[in-house]
Order: sequence, then structure tokens, then C-alpha cells
Amino acid sequence: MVVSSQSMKRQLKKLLVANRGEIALRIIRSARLFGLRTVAVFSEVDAMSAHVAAADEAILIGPAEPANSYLDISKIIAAARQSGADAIHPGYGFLSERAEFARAAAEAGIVFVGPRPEVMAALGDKVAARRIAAEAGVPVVPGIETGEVSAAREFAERADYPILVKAAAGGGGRGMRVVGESAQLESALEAASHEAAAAFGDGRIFIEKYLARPRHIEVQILGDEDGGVVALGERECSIQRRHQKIVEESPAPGLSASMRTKMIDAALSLARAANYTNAGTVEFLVEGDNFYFLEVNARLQVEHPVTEMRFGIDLVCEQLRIASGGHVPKSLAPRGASIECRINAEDPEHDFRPATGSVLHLSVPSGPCVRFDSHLAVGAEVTPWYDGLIGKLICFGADREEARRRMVNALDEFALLGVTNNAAYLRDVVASEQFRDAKLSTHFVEEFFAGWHPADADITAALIAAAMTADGAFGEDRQAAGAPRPGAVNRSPWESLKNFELWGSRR
Amino acid sequence: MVVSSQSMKRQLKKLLVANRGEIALRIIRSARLFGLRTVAVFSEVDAMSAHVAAADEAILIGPAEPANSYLDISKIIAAARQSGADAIHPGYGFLSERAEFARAAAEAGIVFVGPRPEVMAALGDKVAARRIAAEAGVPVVPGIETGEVSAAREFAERADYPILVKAAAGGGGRGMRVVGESAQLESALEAASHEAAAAFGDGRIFIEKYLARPRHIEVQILGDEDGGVVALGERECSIQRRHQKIVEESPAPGLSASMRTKMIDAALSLARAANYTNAGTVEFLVEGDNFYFLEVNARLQVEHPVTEMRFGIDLVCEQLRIASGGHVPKSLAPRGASIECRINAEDPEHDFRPATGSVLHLSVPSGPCVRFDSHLAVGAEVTPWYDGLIGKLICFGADREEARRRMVNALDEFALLGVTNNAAYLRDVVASEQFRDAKLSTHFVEEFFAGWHPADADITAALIAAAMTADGAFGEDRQAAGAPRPGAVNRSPWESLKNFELWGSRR
Amino acid sequence: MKLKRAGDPREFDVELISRDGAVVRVRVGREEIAAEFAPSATGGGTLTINGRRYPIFGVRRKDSILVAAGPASFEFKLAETSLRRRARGLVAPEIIAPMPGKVLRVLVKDGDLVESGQPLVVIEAMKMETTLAAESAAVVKRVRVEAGQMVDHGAVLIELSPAPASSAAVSALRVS
Amino acid sequence: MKLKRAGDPREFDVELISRDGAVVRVRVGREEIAAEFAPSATGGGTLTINGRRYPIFGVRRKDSILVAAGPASFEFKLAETSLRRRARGLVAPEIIAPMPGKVLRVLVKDGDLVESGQPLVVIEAMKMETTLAAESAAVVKRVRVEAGQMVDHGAVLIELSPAPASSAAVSALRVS
Repeated sequence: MVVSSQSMKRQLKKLLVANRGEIALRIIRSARLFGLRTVAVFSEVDAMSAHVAAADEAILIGPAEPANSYLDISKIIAAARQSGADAIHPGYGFLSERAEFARAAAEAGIVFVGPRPEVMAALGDKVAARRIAAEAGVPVVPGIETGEVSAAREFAERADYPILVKAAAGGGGRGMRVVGESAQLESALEAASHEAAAAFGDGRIFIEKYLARPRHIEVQILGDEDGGVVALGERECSIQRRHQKIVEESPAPGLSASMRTKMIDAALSLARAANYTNAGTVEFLVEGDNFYFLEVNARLQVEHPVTEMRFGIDLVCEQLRIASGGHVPKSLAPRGASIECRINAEDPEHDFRPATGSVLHLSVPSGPCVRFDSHLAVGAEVTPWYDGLIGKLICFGADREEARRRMVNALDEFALLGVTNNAAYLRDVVASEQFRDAKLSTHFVEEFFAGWHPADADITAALIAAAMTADGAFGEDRQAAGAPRPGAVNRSPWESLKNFELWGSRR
Repeated sequence: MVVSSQSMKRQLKKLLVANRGEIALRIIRSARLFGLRTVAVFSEVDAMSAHVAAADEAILIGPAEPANSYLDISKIIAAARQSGADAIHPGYGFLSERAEFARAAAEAGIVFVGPRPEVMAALGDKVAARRIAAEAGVPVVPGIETGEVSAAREFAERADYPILVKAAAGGGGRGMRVVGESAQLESALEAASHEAAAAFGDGRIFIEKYLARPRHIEVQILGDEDGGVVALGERECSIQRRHQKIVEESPAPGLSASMRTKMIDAALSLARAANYTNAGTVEFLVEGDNFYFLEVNARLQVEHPVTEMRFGIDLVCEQLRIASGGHVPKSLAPRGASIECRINAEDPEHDFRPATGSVLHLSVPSGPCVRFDSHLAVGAEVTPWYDGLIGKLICFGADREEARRRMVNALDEFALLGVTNNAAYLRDVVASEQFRDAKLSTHFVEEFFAGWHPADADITAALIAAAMTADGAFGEDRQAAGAPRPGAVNRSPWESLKNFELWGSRR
Repeated sequence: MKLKRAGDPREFDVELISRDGAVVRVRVGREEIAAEFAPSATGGGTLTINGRRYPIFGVRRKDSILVAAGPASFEFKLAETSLRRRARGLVAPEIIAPMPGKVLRVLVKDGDLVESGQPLVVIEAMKMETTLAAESAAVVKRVRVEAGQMVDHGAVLIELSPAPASSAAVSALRVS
Repeated sequence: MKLKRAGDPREFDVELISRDGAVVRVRVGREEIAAEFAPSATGGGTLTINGRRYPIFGVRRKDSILVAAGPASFEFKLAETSLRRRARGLVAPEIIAPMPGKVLRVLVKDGDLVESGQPLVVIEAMKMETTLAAESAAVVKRVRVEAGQMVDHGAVLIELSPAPASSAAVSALRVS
């Protein structure tokens, strides 16, 4: 089918993208392809970032602080009104799973690219979602729907420690605590509730039996207004740090055809039970031959490209078609295998501590079956204000091993200077025996890559490079040296280290 | 199947890539994926270019002049010996279709990634190739196999002008002349022969009836040592300037299923008749419901990515597998549509005159279904010594219109400063009604884009940008201003044009 | 300032009037245009001219300005500099190499009277032959190159003087 | 020169001995290494160390060097500068913000005696809470921040002095 806003039940004209970074850029591209004008919103610190330049219009909505910009529903609705946008795409994170945002858009007569508000509300509440899943006959993890201390203790004794304390409004591992023994229980409940309240303005928590060594496998679904529902295969997302995915792939290695069918059927019946529309993801925990409903992400996922690569489909265009009243595609045949690595501004040598800075040098892999979704470019700033995801590297292959080797090579071609990042860490993960042999569980990182450090050979190469750099082989960071414009002269302590003449080939 | 050099009849270890630019880089990437060590060769002016950095080893083989470097068989064989390479990939252009190169490799005990020398010799000679095709029952254009003046005149009278004078050893439109009337005949024969002799060291020419408004459609084939042959669909390559393709796509728009089948069958029988091995392309001219054999390109084509995008295959890996004694893939199912635009260092406003320079600014499109194969980066030099192809932009879509629109958007994201190029021209071509409606023939460029100039709106925007630039908004070209290293100070005539203070946000 | 671009007969008169925050006021010819400019982190920026946005980037050189507006790139020279060569009624009394390359054939010699469109010299670059011809009648004053020689972009290949009873313009023009 | 990298106890002693064409001779610790360097057009280059190639790039800053070796990137500081803070037997008598962010909670006050591993302050950046704790016993000399305050990378959050009968090192350490 031709991607186009033409000949749709509702012909959209202008889309406001209520997000930033790589996903805003990626949505703008597909919206343009779909024939829509695009409106970017941005905070003061993002004025010069890529999504602002990419859109047809851009509106400043506030200061860096998310609460007063990207999380401010009224400002975003106002921006949509001001620009005459007839649709809003929330991306992921920020307001993407806030039912009240979808509701506010609807009240303003603006199409929200996502499920209906009431569906978002129901699925966004993990406790309610558990109920819907159970009623739809989807297996759920044993647990109780309260964080009340005595009930929690009673459940924990019965189900046996460790147990998992989760925020009803949670997401991204926030407000989540594993409790190994009763001594920790009360403080864990308190801490989780506190973090949940701070993060989501909703301190409700609930409790589930903690699965020892599960895999995280999710199913991509699409639903349309006329009840059409389709599943686009699964994604394996077991490799996580701090409860956040860093490597995802499709298909899930070694998943039996029967398991896959069962999980896809479960996802579809859940989608039907919830009257789900637009794109969503049903997440499961898998242990042995059992799978349990984890949650529904009622939005586009960060890792959606691994599905796009296998199915040859543009999920954002599908979202826009559905939002225009169009139908889900007839179920498509996937092909090959794909893997995504999330390049984060963080320090893998120090518990993935967030990093910031401005990009001084960037080398991006390319070529056949390699895709890099990013808003980065030399000169771009990574600020402390927002999520540390700065790029997604996706590789396709005829099979998993081909995709894996392509990813190793692609990461070897990647270089980013100025912002500490996890590229070398991801490279070692994907190149490892354990990943090659798909020894996958949500504990993969702790089991195999705890205390990771770069190889000594790499450090030696870096030291030689450092000596050459000190000697002026590659020039100064003019900004850092305090020379905003070309033409200024630097003073540098390194000059004093030079022990011989400049050489010609130096640039 | 897993891409791997393992478990092959011949297990290759190290591949020398006898080429430069984007194709050398692209081959190195797939060779690494296939598990081979890679050796780059380079001329003095290419010492700092991307393919040299990408390979595991790099060997200087001579001065810029191709005759003494990339076209010097003995130097390349010596480099292979020196590095212990057990295979050579010729890429396209340069020595890729020289049977004596393949023979020299064989004599040195090195696997040549391509057809057998005798097959290359037969197909490389367009006259011989015509015979093979005719004998295989493939329709050929009416013509005579000599450039002898009286015979030529006799044929021309009989077949009626215009006729086409072609070099038996030709390629890329060189040594080719269209003759519209008998007065031009003799000089055309002389000129073509001269150009052919100069270009290929072989002045033999032959003559064909000139088809008025043909389309150029070609079929991708793969053949293995055990007689396995497969065709991977067709490519439409009608959009050409100076007899060189600039836009290619697959599938060929509006090509009937029966025509496609006939052409693919013709290509396969030709491949079998020629005992063809490895990757090759059978080119046809199509007029109405008739198709005529044009030539066989016994090598990887520039435009091979449009096939890769539709079939989800890596043709260079397939070449390496076949060269290792492996088999062609079982025939694969294509999906969607893909388009390639060739970004050349040339001036579309002046008969596509070649351009040179160094890259001062580069902005490359990315995102879903967009691929950019290029050796360019800021700082890279485009010299007058080699072909002007500096990048290939390939877009995929669920159908042609989706791919076309993606290409327009991708080209809108492209920017290259420092080397005059045809990106804006290609953008207008792909965005045009005539391309959208697939009014395709090899005269597309002359018919619809003769005397092309950038839109006045673009020029106005450029003039405003120029005024800002003169004012120092974007800084100097430090190299051009004669300051090889950061820290140097510029003198510039533009300073005198400034009529107000620098402003803060300027970078 | 007055700007020229190669092969475009027009002379562009453009002046930056003011820049107040994002608003850039520019005079192009007689028209005054108010555009909006949003700098991007990468050093360029986005120029908005009545609702349409152009990603732009520019580089200053000694005697030219390079700018990109989307995929279109331009080289502007100060009209003054492009006028420098004016001499004795000839716009361009020299045949200039339009690109670096190798001189394949020189088709005239000193003193030859050449006619409009007559091929003068053939150079090769990037596998393509380019023939430079006279745009109108002239006399070959001096041939400065010989076959086989490498020449750089802008190199003077042939000097021309006005043809008797002719002061028509002469300049490099490609014929295929 | 002597270089340190954050969180790596080692001090690296490296000296560029000579560069003769492509050959770069460097002393790393006691070992002398001969590497080959091929500059690339993009400003960086390829470093070959006994047969293995690393794409490298480097940037000098006032008091640090940033280098990339393939996908691995490093920030080295001159050991001297990292020693500056040595004072009264404490390696780092200050709790430093490891990243720019917002102070969520301050868990101690001036004069408190803190034990090894005791949380001192919680800051938030990029949606994540990071708790900074004492690595060993110390006395809180001065709390320099309060909850809600934004702090920049490297900002001093808390000053510490040695615990009575203890000169053990104190430094920022993250506990989850």
C-alpha cells in the first residue's frame, strides 16, 4: 500500500511531535513521508537540536526542566492549537503513556496518535492491566495488588522471597525494588513508593513473586478502529542494565514455534480484550516453557526498529494510517534477524552513571543492513536534563549470527568523543560468547559483564593516541579552550609537553 | 544461511580489494562480515581516504595516475603476494572486467572474485557477447560486427539512420557515438575508435541500429561452480546522462509479469550458455514489448544495492561464498521497491562537468529504509583522477511511490559543501511528475531536464545565506584561508563587508 | 555586495540589512526580505523564508562564498573579482581550465583566427573528455599548454585577443 | 607525562619518544612501543599496534585529553592535576558531583561522623537517582548544597575531614 494521508477516513494535515531527540526526528521523517506538515516543540536547551531543524515548524514550550516543557500538557496542547496541528504523536517516554494527555488532545479536537484515553488509563495502571490480562486468559506472575505492609509480608512468606515491589504507575524500572529477605521489606516498600510518587505522582505499589532467571520477550501489536488487530512478531529484550534495555533483537533466539504462537495469541487476545488501537507492545517474562504477562506499553517502543527491519515496514507510518482511520496491514511475513544496540550517554565503568557533554568527534557506521537512528552530530550537546539515549544502532542479517557479526563490525566503526558512552561496552557484549550463544536472561549484564572495563590493548592504544594528542596531532577543542569562533589563538599546558617539531602530515 | 567463510570448499582467509572509494569500503565491510582479513591498495592521492583506514592492511601501489596504480595488474598482484592475500575482489570499473587480470590472479594462485577469465574475455568483447547471446536464443539489436567504413555505410543505408557506433571493448558510454546522417559517419567511426583505443587499448568498434526511445532494464544473476544459476530480479536504469546511469530502481515500473519472466529466462539461459560464475548483470534495451540483449557486465554493478534492499541479501557476501566454492542462494522472494541515486562530483548546470574539491560540510540522511554508501567525510578530497561517483543514496519502500517519496525527503536532508555535486538535480528529477509517472526512457534527462537550473527560491535562500556567510555567520574555510592547523588567524576580504557587530548566537 | 555564480549571466546584488535575534533582514536586488534564522548545533542553521525552511550552511573563502541551501550548493564570487579579467572589450580573453585534468589535444596554434564554437583544446578529467571552444570569433594570442600536461582548475590554457572587426565576448564553453 | 583516568587506580606514564614518518615510538610505563600511524582525511587516523588497527582521534583540553580508540573513548587527566586535591592525608576530602544534576536529598549535616558506605547525598540526572556515599569513615566538615539545587559536573557537594583516629581515603562512590 502506498504510504499517504490521502483517501483516509480522516485526512490529517499537520502533526505535532510532543517529544525530542532521536525519536522526534524519526517521527518527523515518517510524518513527512506520510504527507503531513510537522511541528516540533522544544525546550530552551534543545533550541539547536536536530528535531527542531528537521520539522516544518518549531515552537519553544519552556525551560529545560521537563515538568515545565515536555511534560507540560497545557503548553503542548497550546502549541498544537497555535500551529494548527490536527494530530499529536507523543513518541515514547515523557507524556506518551499519560491518558490525561490523550484526553486533553481529544478535548482540543486533536487526534492523538495512540490508543484511546480510557484504554491507556486501564493499561497504564499495572494493577488494572494485570486484571485485564488475567481475564483475557493471559498468564500473570503470582502477586498481590497492594503495597500494604502486612499483606506484603503475608504474601512474601507464602510465595517465598525474593519478591518484587513495583509501582502501579511505573515504567523504566523506576519505583521497583527486589526484596530478598523480610528485613528489607518495609524500607523497600517505602523507597519504591517514594520513588514512584516522585516520578509518576502516584505512590501506589503492588507486589509480585520475583522470577529468578527470566527472559524478557515482547510482542508488537497494531490495532485499528474497526477492530482489526495484528501482531508483528516478538522482540527479545533480556539484556538490561538498571532495568532498562540496552540490546534488543528479533526473533527471540531459540524460542520454539509453539511458544511463539502461544505468546502471539495471548498478545492478540489481550489487545482485543482491551479494544486496543494503534501501536503497542505486550511484554512477557519467560521462564522455561512458561510465560507471564508483564505489562503493556501503550505506545511506540524504543526498540521498534528491530521489528521494522524484519518486516520491511515503517511502524510510525502504520501509526499515522491507523490514526487517520485506516486499517492495520494484513499480517506480513518477517525475514532474517535484526539486533538493536542502544547507545547511551553513560559510563559503563561506573554503574552506567549518566554522562553529559558536547560532541567533538563522531564517526557513524553505514553500509548494507546497518541503520543508525540518532539526533547526534558534531557540535550537539548532551545535557543532564533528559534520558541518556543518544543513538540506536540497528543491524539486519539473513540470520542472527550474520546480524550479530554485522553489529560487532558496525560498533567497531562507531566513535564518539566528548560524551562518555557505552559503545565499547555494547561492542564487547555483542561480541561475547555468551551473547553469541544466546545465554539470555534479564541478569545477563550482572552475570557476564559486572565490573566491565575496556581491554588493556584498547587502553594502550588510547595512551599512545593521548601522547600524540598532547603533542598536538589532532588540534585543540576550540570551544573548551575558550575560543568560540575560528581564528582565535589557544594557550595550552600541553604545548609545554612538546619535545620536538611539528610534522608535516599533521592535520 | 550464516554468512561465514567456514565450511567452504575453499576456505579463504585474506581478501585484497583492488579498488577505491565507496565500493572498496563496501566490499571491505562485507569481507569482514564473511570472516576475511582485508587488504586495501591505494594510490598516493588516496592515502588518507576511507577504504585505506577501513581495511586491516593497506598497501601503496603507486601514483595518482590510474595506469600506474589501480590499473597496474602487476602492482596489484605484487601487493596481494606481499600481503599473503588468497583472494582479490576487483569491485567495478578499473580492472574489474579485464580477463588478463583474472588470469594473472589465477596464475599467482589467487582466487579472483568473479567469473573465469575465458568467460570474462568472451563477454567483455561486446561482439563475442552478441554472438553468445544470439546462440542462446536471446534477441539482439540488429547490427554488424565491424567498424569498417563501407560496411558501416552499407548497413546504415539498409537499417536506416540513426545508428550507434560502439567500442567492442567499451563500457560506460566511452567510445560510443550516435550517428544521425551519413555525413557524420566517418568522423564518428574515427572518434569512437580513437576514444576506445585510448580508454581500453582496443580500437575495435561495431555498429548497431540506434533504438529511438528504449528503456534500459537489466537482470541480476548469480552463478556457482556447480552450474547453479539464479536471477535476483531486474533493475530499471533508464535515467542516464552521458550514457551513465544516475537513477536506478527495482522493480522496473510497469514491466508486465510476462515480460519480466521472458527477460529473466533470457538472462538465465545466457548465463548457462556462458558457464557464468559469480555475480553478473545482463543488460537489455526494452522498446514496447521487445527486449534486446545489450551487454553483460561480468562484475558487481554500481547499482547492486537496489537489489539487496528488495531481496534482503548481501551480494558481496554471495560473491565471496561463490568464490569459496559455495552455492548460489535458493531463489529468494523480493519485497517492496527500492531506488538508488548516484551522487556525483559534477556540475549539472554545465553538462555534468566533473568537479573536484575537499568536503567542507556534509549532512547525510538516515533513518528507516535509507542507506548511504559513501567514502566521503568532512575533510575528504575529491581529486580529478578518478570517477566522480562520491556516494550512493538508496531508499526502500513498501511500493515505488513510498520509496520515491522517501528518496525526495532523504535528498532534502543531504548537504555537501566544497565539491560541486548533483544532489539538487537528482532531487528535482526524483520529485518530478515525469519520474513519478515513470515516463522512462534513456532520453529521460534530455527530454525533461535539459538546461536544468536550481529553482529561484533556492537561489534566493542561498543569497541570504551568502550574505550571512560574508558577515561571518559560519566562519572561514580555514584550509582555504591558508591555515592548516587550528589556532591560526585569518585575514579575509569579507571582514570589510561587515556592517554591524557580531551577535551572540553565532557559531 | 554584488555576487556572480559560474555560468549564470545574472549579477546578484544582496545586502544584509540587520539581524535582530532570529530575524534576518536582507535586500536581494530591489526586494527586501525578512527571513528567520535558527542556528543548529552543527554550525549551520535553518532559514525560514515565508513559511518554507531551508537547512543552510556557508563557508567563506578568500574570493568566494560557498553556501548550501538544502541539497543545492552554490559558489558565489564577488562580482568585482569576476570582472578583474575584463580587458580590451573581452569578457574573458582567456580559455580557463574548468576543472583539474589532463590536456589531451590542443587544436589551435598561436595566431590562428578562430570562429564561434570552434574547438580549441580538449582536456580529460574523471574518465571524460571535455572540449573547450570559442564562444565567438577571436585570434589565438598564445597557447600556454601542450598535450599530455596536467592542469589545475582555473589554469589559463589559451590567451585570446579580439578578432579583427569583432569585440564579441569569448569564453570557455563546453561542446559535446 | 603521567595520566590518570577516572575510577582507574593506575597511573599511566606515557611519553612520545619520536615520530619518523608513519612510525610513532612511544614509551608506556617501562615498555617501548613502535606503532604505525596513518592520518585520515577526517582529521583522525589509524594506529597500527603489532598488526591490530585502531581508528583513533584525540582532542586536547585545558587539563585533560580525550581520545577515542575505536568505539572506546577515554578521558585522561594529567596526574598532577588529579593530585591537586590531596590534602591532610585525604585522597579526596570532598564529595564531588560526578555529573550535572539536581540535588534530591542531603542525608547528613555539618559535624556528622559518617561511616564507610554511609549515603551522604542523592542527586538526580537523566531520570536516575544516584547516591553518593563515603568510602570510609570521616567527619562532615561542611555541606555546601541543599535539596532542590542544580549542580554542575565537578561541583563540591560536601567537604569532609579525616575521622578521628582515621586517615583512610574518602571519596565519592556510588551505591545502588
